[in-house]
Amino acid sequence: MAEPAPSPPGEAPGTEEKPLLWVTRPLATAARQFAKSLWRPSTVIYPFERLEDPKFRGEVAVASGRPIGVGEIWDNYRGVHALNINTCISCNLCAFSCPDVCIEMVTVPGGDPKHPKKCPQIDYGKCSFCGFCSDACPEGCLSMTTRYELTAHKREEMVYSPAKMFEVYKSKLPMNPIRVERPKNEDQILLDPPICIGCNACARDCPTQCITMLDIPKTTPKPGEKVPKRIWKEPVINDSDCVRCGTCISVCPKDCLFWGTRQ
Amino acid sequence: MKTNELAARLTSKFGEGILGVDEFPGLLGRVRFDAAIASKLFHTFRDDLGFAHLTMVGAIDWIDHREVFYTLWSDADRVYVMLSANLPSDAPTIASAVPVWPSANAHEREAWDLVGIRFEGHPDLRRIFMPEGYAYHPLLRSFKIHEPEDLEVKVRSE
Amino acid sequence: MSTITLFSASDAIAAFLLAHIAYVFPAPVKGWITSGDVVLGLASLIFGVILLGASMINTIMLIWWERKLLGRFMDRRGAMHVGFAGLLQNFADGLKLFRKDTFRPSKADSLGFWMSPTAYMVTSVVIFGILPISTGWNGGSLPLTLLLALVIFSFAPLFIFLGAWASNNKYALIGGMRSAAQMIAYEVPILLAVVAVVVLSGSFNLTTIVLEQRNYWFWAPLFLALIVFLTGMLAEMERIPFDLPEAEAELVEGWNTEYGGMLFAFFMLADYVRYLVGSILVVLLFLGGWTLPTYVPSALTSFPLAGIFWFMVKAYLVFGGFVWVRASLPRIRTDQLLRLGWMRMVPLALLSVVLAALVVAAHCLPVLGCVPSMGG
Amino acid sequence: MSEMWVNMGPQHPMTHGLWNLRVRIEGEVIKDVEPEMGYLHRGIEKISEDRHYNEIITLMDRTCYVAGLAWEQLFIVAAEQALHITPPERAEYIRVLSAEFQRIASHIMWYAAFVQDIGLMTPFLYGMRDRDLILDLFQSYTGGRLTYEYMRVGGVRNDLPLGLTDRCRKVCDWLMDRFVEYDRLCLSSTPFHERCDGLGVLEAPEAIAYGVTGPMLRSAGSRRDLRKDRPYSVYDKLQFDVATATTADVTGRYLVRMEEMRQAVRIIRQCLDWLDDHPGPVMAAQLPRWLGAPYAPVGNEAYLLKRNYPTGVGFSMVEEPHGEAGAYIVNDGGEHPYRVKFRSPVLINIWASKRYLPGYRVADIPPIMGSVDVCVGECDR
Repeated sequence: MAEPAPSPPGEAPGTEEKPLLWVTRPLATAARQFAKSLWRPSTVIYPFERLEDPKFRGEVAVASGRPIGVGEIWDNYRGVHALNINTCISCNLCAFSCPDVCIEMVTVPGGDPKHPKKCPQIDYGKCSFCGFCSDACPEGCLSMTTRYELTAHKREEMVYSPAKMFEVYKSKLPMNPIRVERPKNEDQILLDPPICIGCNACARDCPTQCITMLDIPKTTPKPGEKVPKRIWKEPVINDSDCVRCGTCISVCPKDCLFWGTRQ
Repeated sequence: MKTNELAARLTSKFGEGILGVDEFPGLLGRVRFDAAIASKLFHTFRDDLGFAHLTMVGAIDWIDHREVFYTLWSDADRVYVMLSANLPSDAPTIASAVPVWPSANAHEREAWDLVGIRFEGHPDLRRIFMPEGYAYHPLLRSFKIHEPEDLEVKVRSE
Repeated sequence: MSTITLFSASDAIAAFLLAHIAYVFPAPVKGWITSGDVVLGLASLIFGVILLGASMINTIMLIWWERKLLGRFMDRRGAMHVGFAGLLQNFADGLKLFRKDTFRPSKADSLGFWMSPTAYMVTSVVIFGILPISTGWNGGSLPLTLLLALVIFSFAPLFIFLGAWASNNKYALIGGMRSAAQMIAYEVPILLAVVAVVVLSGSFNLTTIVLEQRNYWFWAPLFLALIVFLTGMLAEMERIPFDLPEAEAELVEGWNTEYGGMLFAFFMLADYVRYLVGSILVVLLFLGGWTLPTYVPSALTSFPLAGIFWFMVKAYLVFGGFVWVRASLPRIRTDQLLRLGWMRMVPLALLSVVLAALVVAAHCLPVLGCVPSMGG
Repeated sequence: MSEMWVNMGPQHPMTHGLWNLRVRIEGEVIKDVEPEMGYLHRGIEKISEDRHYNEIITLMDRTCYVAGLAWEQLFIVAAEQALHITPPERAEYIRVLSAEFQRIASHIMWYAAFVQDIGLMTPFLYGMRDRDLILDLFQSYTGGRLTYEYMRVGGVRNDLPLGLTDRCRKVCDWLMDRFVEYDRLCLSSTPFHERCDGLGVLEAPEAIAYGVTGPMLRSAGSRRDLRKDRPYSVYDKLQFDVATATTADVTGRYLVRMEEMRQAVRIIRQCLDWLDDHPGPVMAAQLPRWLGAPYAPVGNEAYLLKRNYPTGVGFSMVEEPHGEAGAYIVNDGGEHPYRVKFRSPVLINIWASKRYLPGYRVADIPPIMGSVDVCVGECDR
């Protein structure tokens, strides 16, 4: 049972100051605000006055007596994404990290015909602007801007293709400058050598080209196993370049790559 | 009070009704009990042990059985304790805690609605979130999220 | 009076029109048409149309005035995009409401449902016909104008309750009943406060009451009565803090919950007509009507239509006071409202009647320089 | 007038959300009430079973849309317990800073809506204006104004930007002045007292029996505050008082919330001082792979069996602005929690209206239910 404690002094503010008259204080408070906002109320005439306009921030701050400007650090806003197609490495991490499954990797011109280049396409009808995709982007090419106006007449217009997001990028909007602290990740992609058939799929599809197929002397085939008449190759992953996107795992036909910690 | 003291007191009172008292991070312990002694156990906790505040009633579907858990708070000891009982999946029934803690009313309606636990003696065991006449208990593991057409039909047919 | 009045102007227009129309008719009809009765009738009609237009425009301006004032009290701007400083915003809103479908709930009573907005509107607007706006700017100078105005003003609860009951809605019904109780309760203090004014001025005629304030405005001796009258008017006009009948927090929209489109616009406009009438009554009874104190330089009072100008300025300022109250006070409860009315306002009003009588008596005391012109 | 049932909701100005209060009235006197919930049920507990721990944080913001960071903290405390992760201390202080600012924002939102319920619209705009400053602060370090997605299992997303602490101090000073203004508009107003004194009385023993928590319980004289009674995060290192009142009515709840805002400012100032003096990491050094920033795909089903993730349970109770929120997470060793159960204080506080509403008048419903601080998002989940 809670101890029923009397209200200590100072913990119930306002009770000690009794109103002088019925309604004088509220009337006076409203009148004070009236006098204050007579010239410049602190509301914003939105389509005409914009918070992202630096001149305007100061004006509102001064006029309304606020301690800090309206939208003073506007650049951190998580708005529409800007995509730099040129530096995108098609690693898929943004699509994987999206909790709402609103990112789809679509083909953009620029890749070679065998391995088309894929960039994210975002459906803003589903997007929750959590920023996980831009946090996950290893190259910093997918970033969130201060653009927040997303109205459209059709649902299809809410789907932003890579080209459209590239235009956002080219419009030089302020990018979100916050860089996320990435925790040290000891997990790596490891290889189960006996299963590998050296098919080169992982090295071919690696977005950062950090996998090289090296000749491995395959000296001791298992007894009874048919030895292929070609040179054994095995992927070797350059760990400093690896962005841990897992593409190699998903393309491996024999499931011989896996996540693990190198002892 | 310590976890082992609690275990000793409860075991001396209920004997085999108490299946065990586990250590639980951040809590006084987790008391696993037989559903048959639920009502008596609740009274003991409120009247003898001073756990006046029932904070949470929930249920977990472990596929082969279902677990009901209650968390209680004692103002004197400033500590939480969790009670948990395993119920068979085909007849998940336990005595209601409403006569002991009135606040169990909404919690138990929620547990019935979402996990399908029947609380005997509850004054008003209706669904609380899902529509009346809804066919599923959505927090069961057998309920899959991506079946919109199926849901629509079931609701309409009621 | 040599100045052109609104009624003489209407009379002239009517006579002019009839004189020109009469040519087309044969002689007996012609003679009847140009007779005084027909001219008077048409003149009344023209007078009514002008008055209606003026009152409607003023009402809509009043809405604008409230929106702007309330905005500043709340640290925002109010209407500002349509027209200069949002002056035309309410006309745009009215147009929008006009285009909307008006419908009736299927189980509502047809006659009551359709009748009540119209009747509410009419009984509100018709008061303008007898309010003296300035010298010569009223329809008829009846001896009992004040009583007539108050009587018409108090028709409203009837129609509110009718509409609320007819619309077959629980919220509306509760709101209607609250409205009836509240308005009836506040008739008494209002009439008592008015009695104080009548005692001091010695007349029920509004023009006389204004003219009697040539020495001093009545708010000074009758401050208590002014407070009572303002409070009562707030209750009669159903404004915060006394807007229980349409307390939107519990009753959605109170008695006009089921009304939409133009019917709602009727209710809303009629409400603002009543606000305007209330403010005008305060100006007439306590604030000297269209007159200004004698120490005001004559340049301020001698320009054309100066009386109407100052009258409207006062009325709008009084309404600004109502807006100020709305911006600072919460709504009170029905029982508290009735308690305030019967327990506080009625005794205060009685006290103010006594004060008025004392003032009259003091005027008649020879030592104070008897002013026997007081009283009728 | 005979008795009748009035539906207040699901779309009604009193409800502040989407729920239905069925009221049986006789004349204007309430005889019985029957709250009906579920209009906003989104199945957050079910969705959570299919999401990574960090992805559930996006749901937490939407659970209570006026106290997102408080619910993020609730989930994070439980999840870190279930996953055996210890966050760095700086992250804890930032979380407390955020949660307390969120408490002020939520209480201001409550104040705005509550006073509008009793017919006064001016404080609504004052409140929204002042809350906007806090949202500006949130935006400047989380990037969001309503849904923050800021806390992560193992820390927070990013450190505070330069100069933020000074800006926070300015806002704190300014807010303290505004609280005085709020009191002048309400507490010094006789009509306010007429409307609020002695309404919705729920004494402490009954409140505890009915499971009512938070400011509603403390307004009855109980000193129960989880931040004191069962300190989580770094609340045991901070100085503050528990706000209480004795009247157990609407005015008491107003006083408690107002005082809580002042105490929150006090906590925030201590946090700011600490944060200024102790730079450091805001993310735990060691995290399981699927919790790290790149949420890479897990891999092949065959190798899922190779994983060796920790199992555990997490139980947290947090003093959220509306009351005591709870979370119980069962981690069976997968990327997704096996079961997440949340306790919503609002659900219980609303449900207890069967106890504290009957006997009052219809006109008293808005102030009483307003003083509960209803947030249907967390009630229905």
